[in-house]
Formats: sequence, structure tokens, C-alpha cells
Amino acid sequence: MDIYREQIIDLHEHPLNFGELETADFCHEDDNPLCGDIIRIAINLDDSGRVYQVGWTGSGCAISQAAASLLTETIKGMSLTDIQTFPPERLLDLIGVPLSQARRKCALLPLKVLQAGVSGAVSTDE
Amino acid sequence: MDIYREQIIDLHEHPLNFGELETADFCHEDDNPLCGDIIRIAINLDDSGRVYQVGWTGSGCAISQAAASLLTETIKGMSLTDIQTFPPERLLDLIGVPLSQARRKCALLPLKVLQAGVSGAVSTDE
Amino acid sequence: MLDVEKIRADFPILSVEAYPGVPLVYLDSAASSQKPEVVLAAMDAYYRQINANVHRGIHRLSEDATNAYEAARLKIARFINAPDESQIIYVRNATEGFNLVAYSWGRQNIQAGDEILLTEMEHHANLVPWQMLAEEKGAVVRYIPFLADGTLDLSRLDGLLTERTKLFSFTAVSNVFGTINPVRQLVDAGHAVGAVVMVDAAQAVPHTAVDVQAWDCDFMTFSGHKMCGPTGIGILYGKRRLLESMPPFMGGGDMIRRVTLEGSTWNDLPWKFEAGTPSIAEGIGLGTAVDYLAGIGMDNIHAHEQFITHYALEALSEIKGITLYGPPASQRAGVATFTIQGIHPHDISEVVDKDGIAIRAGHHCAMPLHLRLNVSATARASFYLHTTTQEIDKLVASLNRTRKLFRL
Amino acid sequence: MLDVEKIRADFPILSVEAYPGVPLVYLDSAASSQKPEVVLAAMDAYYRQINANVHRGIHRLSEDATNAYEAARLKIARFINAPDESQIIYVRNATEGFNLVAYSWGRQNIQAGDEILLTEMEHHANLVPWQMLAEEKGAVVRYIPFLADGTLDLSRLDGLLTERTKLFSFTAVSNVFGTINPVRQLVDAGHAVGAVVMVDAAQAVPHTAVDVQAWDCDFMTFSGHKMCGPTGIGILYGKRRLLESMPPFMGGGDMIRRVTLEGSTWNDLPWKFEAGTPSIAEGIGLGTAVDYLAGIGMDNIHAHEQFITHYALEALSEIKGITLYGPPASQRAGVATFTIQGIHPHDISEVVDKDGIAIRAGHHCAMPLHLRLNVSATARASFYLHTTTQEIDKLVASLNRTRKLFRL
Ligand SMILES: Cc1ncc(COP(=O)(O)O)c(C=O)c1O
Ligand SMILES: Cc1ncc(COP(=O)(O)O)c(C=O)c1O
Repeated sequence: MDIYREQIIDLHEHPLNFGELETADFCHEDDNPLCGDIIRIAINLDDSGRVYQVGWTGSGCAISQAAASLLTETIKGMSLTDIQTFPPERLLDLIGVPLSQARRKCALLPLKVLQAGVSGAVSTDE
Repeated sequence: MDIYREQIIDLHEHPLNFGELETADFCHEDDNPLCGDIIRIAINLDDSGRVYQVGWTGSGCAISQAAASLLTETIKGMSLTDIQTFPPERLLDLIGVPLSQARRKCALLPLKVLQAGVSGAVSTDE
Repeated sequence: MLDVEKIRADFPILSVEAYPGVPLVYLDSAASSQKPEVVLAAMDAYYRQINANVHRGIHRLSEDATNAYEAARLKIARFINAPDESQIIYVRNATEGFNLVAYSWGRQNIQAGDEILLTEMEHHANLVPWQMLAEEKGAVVRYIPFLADGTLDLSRLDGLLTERTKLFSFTAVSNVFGTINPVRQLVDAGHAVGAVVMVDAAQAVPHTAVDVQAWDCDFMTFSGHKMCGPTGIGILYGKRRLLESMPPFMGGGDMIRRVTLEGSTWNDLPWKFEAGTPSIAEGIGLGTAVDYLAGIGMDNIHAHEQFITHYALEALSEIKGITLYGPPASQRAGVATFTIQGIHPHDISEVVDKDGIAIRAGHHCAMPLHLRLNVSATARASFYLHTTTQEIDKLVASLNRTRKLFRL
Repeated sequence: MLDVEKIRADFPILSVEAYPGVPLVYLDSAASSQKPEVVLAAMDAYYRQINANVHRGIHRLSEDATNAYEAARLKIARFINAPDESQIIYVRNATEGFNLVAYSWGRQNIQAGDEILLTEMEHHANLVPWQMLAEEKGAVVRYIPFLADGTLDLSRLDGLLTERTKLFSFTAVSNVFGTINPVRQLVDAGHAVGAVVMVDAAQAVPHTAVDVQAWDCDFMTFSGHKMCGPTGIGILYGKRRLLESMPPFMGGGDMIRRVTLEGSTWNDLPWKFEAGTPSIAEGIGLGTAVDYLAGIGMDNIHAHEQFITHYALEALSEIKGITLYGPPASQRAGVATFTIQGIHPHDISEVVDKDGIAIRAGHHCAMPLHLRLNVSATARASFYLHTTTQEIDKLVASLNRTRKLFRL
């Protein structure tokens, strides 16, 4: 059975960066009401404005959870601009299993949450 | 070409009982809005309450016109009760060509007008 | 009992492979049923031999099309024991049935402060139209809750049905729990307070013999695609007195008697509610589906589904970590809804799909029900006249493999 | 030009006999078109191979069904050059397109004293929904009259379009006269006074290349069954800004984002307007019809119909006692509407039917037009890509025989 890569099952058992942060520069939460997946991501930035700490919580299917792990791991060290221009395809590549249109929404939920959080943070700054 | 019996074409050329009556014991008009056929029938009764004079006017297809001719000819001498119980099948038999559901409405329009007229006359009497 | 192998041969799709070498196990009939050959043939024959617009033509095709379309209406009327076929209104689906009543009857009869009573197990089709109506009119929507076993809490009925209740609408069969509700009892309770009562029969008509006169409901609706019929067609049944008193829903051709620049008058029932060129092939297809189901016998179908449901609930309950929702098999239709500890329903559905097994995962258009259960999604296997115990066995085996894949 | 014999072979029904030994001459495409083999095959394949409910399933059938259904939407968007497929809303037919706009946009935007401008040549589908809306809101409906040649009296436009005009809706092509109206000019005139402009394209999209962006209309609707597609499906196109601002029409599954007992929020376009299980096979069928028409080329189809219409008007005008309605062939679509002195149109249709010829008789769902012409009914022959000059000759011969039968 290779529907899901081993890695996705691994991440389902042992998610990366899972948990709340004590304090956060910003955090954002959203859900995918049609399937009920919910993701909350919190970020701390270093002095140069790059991600140095990230934590996520939430619940959902193995795909959205794996996506949250992979995405939060990948953005460490990125600037907010990097995040805002993070291409959805890159996240889908990280997941690495073919996804139907419906499951794609699960996979991209963490990115949607993250980018909305960044937009909020940026516009509050200005 | 025997779609329409000769008689129907004859009646189309020379309708029976066509025309207004000078005075009438009752008369009624109705139409079939979906096809635009319109029929008006006027009746005079003799002392025993039987039809002795009938005239009809209106416009429409050959079927409704033939039906008006045939019906008005047939009811001469009938009582109002006879008319109220006049079976639609009898009129269809008089026309004698097979009719689709849509054309049946044309054929039965004169009977509908006549029976509505009688109902009106009877209820006014009471 | 049914000759299931013979029945399976009636459904072309059941011999299709889901994936190369993997036969299809279709356990999603509650979402949409498969279609027997006869239904496809009837629609195809319509298009190949008599296709034409109905009601307005004098030529042969139009007459044949009109006759076939109206004959289907009569069959459907008999199938649910409607007093007259003029009370059978063709709609797109059950959803349109509710919306038609909400717009036409509802806007005429519901006023500020009036109450609409629904249940917490309703499909969105029987929730959203009434919420929209209530919002427009300033009416109040109330809900009968359900108990832990997925049956309605009937002890709440008395308190919730009052003389303010103008409409009571509920499902005959829950599409999530499979619960078979006591329709006649609920209808009587609604009538006792003077409410108009509507029944959602979308999961009932496909699976059991339904008699609208025995139910005594005022309105009832169902969808063709869940009962071996095509997409794009459904039925609204209504009591004549109500249908006659109602204004039209949509305006256009066919539903009028006369149109002038100043205004219009309406056609007789059922056409008053059927504006524009109707779903002709679909109506004919549904008529054929009804013939097909009646030929097999609704009681036989129900008995088979009872048998399968018993078997399935029994077999599924052996799976570790499974939670099954809904009442015992004897009180429910052919639906088994469940979750498995540690695996999201979407993942379950995706994994068993690779074994060719089609089940559904999500909220099944019943979000409030899921909110009450406090789960965001469930998995649902649903059965029909062609479902076999072997298919249930395959599902169980595949679910066990899914647990292993997830290292449970 | 078209290879008409090749095209005729695409339509199974064209080799059917109307009566034993009497080939079918189908001259009623304006009421409903016939369907090419490819369209029937696409729907049949859907039901035999991938039938399932869309949007909500994770299993293979549901994915394939969803993909096919949404791919059809994209094809249709391209066919009318819509900026985006999310502006393509599946409805049952053009009639529902008008009703959707009247209920959703209309009830939100039309107030007492506002004016709705239509024309006197409209089909009931573009009259009754606005009359119903105007009656509900206390708005006023006005009409652009037509001239003796069946073209709109554009000299009246300035007086009738005022800043009170909130909606202007008219047909691109008259289904009785065949008149091709100057759509862009009318849209611009409507916009100049700030009106929202809707176009009835039910007789345009099947017969000519339509570009909604070139038209610049705000809404536009048409029916699948008139353009080689199945019954039960049509399209409403709208500008995004308007569609987004509008409340939903029907409530139920698929059109929601979230439902709670307290209320609901709506899905994105286009699904916000598509409640319940959609007409899946029908959408796929229409997508295939669009492929078929585009493959032949709308300009080629239009040119062929122009040729046939010229030929028909010429030939018909030779018949004694005939009155032809509408503009010269060069200004009209493939429709020839007429009366014959001394024979009611119903009788004409019935008599020529026995020669296998399907034409339509009646008011063609345009009663006000007929009232203005002061005739209760007309006969109408209408043409499509498969119509031949031989078929026109047969019609003319049959009409002459009909006159003889009536001793004229
Ligand atoms: C110009 C025009 N508009 C609207 C319609 C309505 O189409 P439908 O009956 O498919 O809704 C028609 C066809 O009957 C038409 O010819
Ligand atoms: C109980 C119930 N009611 C209503 C519906 C709505 O049916 P449709 O989507 O065909 O309108 C469904 C099916 O989804 C259902 O299961």
C-alpha cells in the first residue's frame, strides 16, 4: 500500500513543529469548512525579520497535517516576502503524492493560513 | 390525403348554425388561450325547455370549428340536463378523426363553452 | 429475497474496474445511485426516436415526447400513491423541492414571529431554504434534537410544536444515521397544532415503499438520481388544496395560461410550477426507474437492505477503534456511518478507494448534525439493492488494512 | 460551407421515419434541437463509467465525475468567451436563468417606481419573471415596440430608457421573427442610463458565435436543449462583480460554505448559485455539444442557416395566401414564421406532419407579440445546421397540398 508515502504516515505520527508558541509575533487560524480541517500557525521573527520559530496546531486529515509539518519546516529562515510568494506547487511537491482537486484544498490549507497571517501582520505594521 | 375527413373540410367551408342570434335565452363565450381558439354559443329554448335555436361564432382551427358545427347541430331538441351530461366522447366520435391530446382540447372547447353557459343559465334561474 | 447477482447484471457500471485490475465496490448510493441499463436505454431511445419540445407541438415527435413525459409523471404518482398525477411536480432535485415550497408557499404564509420546526439531523437541503425564508420574514427556526443513538428526541416534540409553528419539516430517513423516523406520528403531531408538514423523502423513496396518503404529509420531495434515475430530476408532491393556493415559483413558458404586457395568468397544476422547457429525457428516465424498482418490489429491496445493514453493522463493529453512529440496524436504512480513532475520514476514504471501494467522507451535507456529534467529518458506507455481503467483507478488510497503514 | 450530408449522419434521429415510409423532416429546432451521437455517447459513458455525486467525494468515480462536470463548464465559458468559468452558472434552462436573476439580483435591487425595460417581441421567459418581480416590488415594466418588419423600433429607445430604468432585458434573436437585434448597441444604451442589461441568448448561442465580452452584457442566459445538448441544462452568465454582490437563489447542499443552526455562509462562485446535486450528466452533455458545434464552426453554421433562410423565404413567398413575418433573410436567424389565409396554423401543422414535416404552430411562447400582430397563432419552420434545401422544398409542396385539401 503506497497511497500515502511513508513520510506522510511518519508526519502523521510525529508532526514537526506541532504545538503552541509561548509568545508569537503573529499567528493566524483558518479552516476548510467543507472538510472540517482546521490549522493555526504562530510565528516568531528574528531581528532581520526572518522566521526563527514556528508552531502549528489543528486537526484534520493526514494530508493537511503533513502539509503543515512540511511547510512550517521549510519556511524557517525565510522572510515574510519569501512566504508571501511561496508557490503552492512547491508545497504540493513537498507532499509528493498525487492529489485530487478535493485533497489539494487540504494540502494547501496551511499555506493559505500562513499567507493570510503574514498579510495581516504586514498590514498591521504599516 | 385523408388526415381530415371530407366532412371536416366541408364544415370548415360551410359551418352549421354559424352566426349570432337576435335574442338569446343565454349565451356564453370562452377561449383556449394556449391555441387562441375562441367560441361563443347562444341558445334559445322552447316552452318545454328544449333547445330550438342555436347560433355560434368564433374563430379557430378546423377541428374546433367542426366541433362547434357538429355539437350545435346535435343538441337541437335537447334539454339542459341532456346538455350538462353530454359525454365528451360523443363529440369526439362525431368528429371521427383520431386526435392527439393537444387537439382534443380544440375539439372539446365548444362543449366546454356550452356546458359553462348552461351552468350559468341554470344557476341564474335558481 | 432478491437475486442480487441478477440485479447486479442490470447495472453496467458494476462491471467496471475502479482501477486496472481492481473491481468497483460502490458503497455510496446514498450520495447518488447507479443506473440500470433500462433507464439509460429509455433516455437514449427518447433522444434517438422522439426528442422534441413538449406540450406545444402538434407534430408526431412532440406528441410522442409529451405522452412519454406525462406517462412518466403518472407512474411516479402511482409509485408514491399520490391521489392524482397533477400533484406531481417535476423539479431538479429534492433541494429544489424545498426551495419551491419555501419561496412559493413560505413567502405567502410565513410571517414575523412564526416558527418553523426542523430537526438537528436534517440535510442542508432541509435547513438552508428555511433559514433564508426565516431571515427574510423575521420568523424563528427551531430544531428537534437527536439522542445519542441517532433517533429524534420525541420527548421534546410537545414543547417545540406550538400554535406558532407554521411549518414542520423533517426527514423520513437520516442520510447520516440512517434513522427511520416515525413519519405519520410526526405528521399528526404537526397537524395537531395546525402546522403544514413537509417530509424529506430523499432517502426514503429509493429504499422503501412510500405512500403519501398514508403519511398524510402536506408536501414531500425526493431526487431521481438517488433511486436509479438520472441526474437533473426530482419530484415535489403536494396536497392539491395547498398547491392550488400557492403562487407560481418561476415564471416563463408552459406555466402560464395567458400573457399580456399588463400581466399574466397561470396554467393548471402541475404545470403552474414548471416554467420553461422541462427536463424531458430526465422525467422519462425517472419513470423508467420507478418501473424498474416497482418490478423488483420495494418491500424486497427494503428487506435486502435490512439484511445487508445488519451484516455490515455487525462486521464493522469488529474493527478496533471504530465508532458507529446511529440506531440498531432494525431501525435504520442502508447506511453505516463511522469514524476510526486516529484516522481522519478523508484518509479512510482515500485509502479504501485504492481498493476500489467508494465510500463517502465529510459532513454529508449535515454540518449541524456533525457539530452536535462534535466531529468535523465521518465516513459513510451506504447500500442499495445490488450490495452484497462480499462487498461488506471487502470494506472491512480494507479498513483493517487502512489501520495498519496508519500503524494502528 | 458545411458538408450537410456528413452532418446529418451525426444525428441518429434524422434517419428515423416520422410515419412508416415517411422520412422525418425536422423543422422545429427553435423549439428544441436534435442531438448528435457524440452528445448521447458522452452522457451514456458518464452513466456507465463514472456516475457519482460531484464535489463531495474522494473516491475515483466522484473525482472523475467532478472533473468531467467542471471541464464542461470551462468549455462552455470558452465557447461564449466568458472571462472565467466561475461566471458560468448551470441552471435548468434559460427560463431559470431569468428567474435566478429576478429573484436574486432583482429582489435586492428593484424598488417601487423603478422601471424594467423589455421589448414586445420577448419570449414569456423574459416577460413573466419581470412581471412577477415588478408586481412584488411595485416597479413598472415598459416595452420597446417592434415595427411592421419585426425589427425593434429603436427610435423609441431614448424615450423608454431613463435614469429610472434599473434593468433592461431583451432577446438577441427573436424566436418568432428571427430578428437579430443589435445587441452591443442596446447594451451600451442601457449602460448609458446606468441600467443593468440582460440578454436572452436562447436563440443566439445555438446559431452564431457569441462573445459576452464583446456584447458587454451584465447577464446572459441560454438553454442547452436548443444547441444540440440535452434537456435539463442551461447557462446563466454574469459579470463577476454582480454575481458576487448577489444573495443566493436556492439554498441547500453545495452552495454553502458553512451551515449551523443559527445560519449559513455561502460558497464561492459559481457554486453559490448551484444548490443540491446538480445536473451532472446534462452538464457533461452540454460540454460535448459545445465541442461539437465549435468543431464545425459557429460561423459555418451561421452561414449555412443564412443560405437556408434565404432559400426558404424565397420559396415560401411563392405560396398563395401566405403572410411571412419578420425582416429580410439577411437580418434574421433561421426562422420562418407565417400564416396562410383561410387555414388555421394548427391545421397547417397537423396536415404537414402527416408528410413527416415537424413545424410548430401557436404563439411560440410570445403571446404579446401575437397580440400586437393581431393573430392568435402563427406557423413556424426553423432551421439548423442539418437543414437542406430539399427539406424546404418538401415543406413548400406540403403547404401547397394543404391549401388544396382546404379547397383554396
Ligand atoms: C428567445 C427565447 N428565450 C427563451 C426561451 C426559453 O427557453 P427554455 O424553455 O429552454 O427555458 C426560448 C425557447 O423556448 C426562446 O426561444
Ligand atoms: C436526506 C436528504 N435530503 C435531501 C438531499 C438533497 O438531495 P439533492 O442533492 O438531490 O437535492 C439528500 C441528498 O443529498 C439527502 O440525503
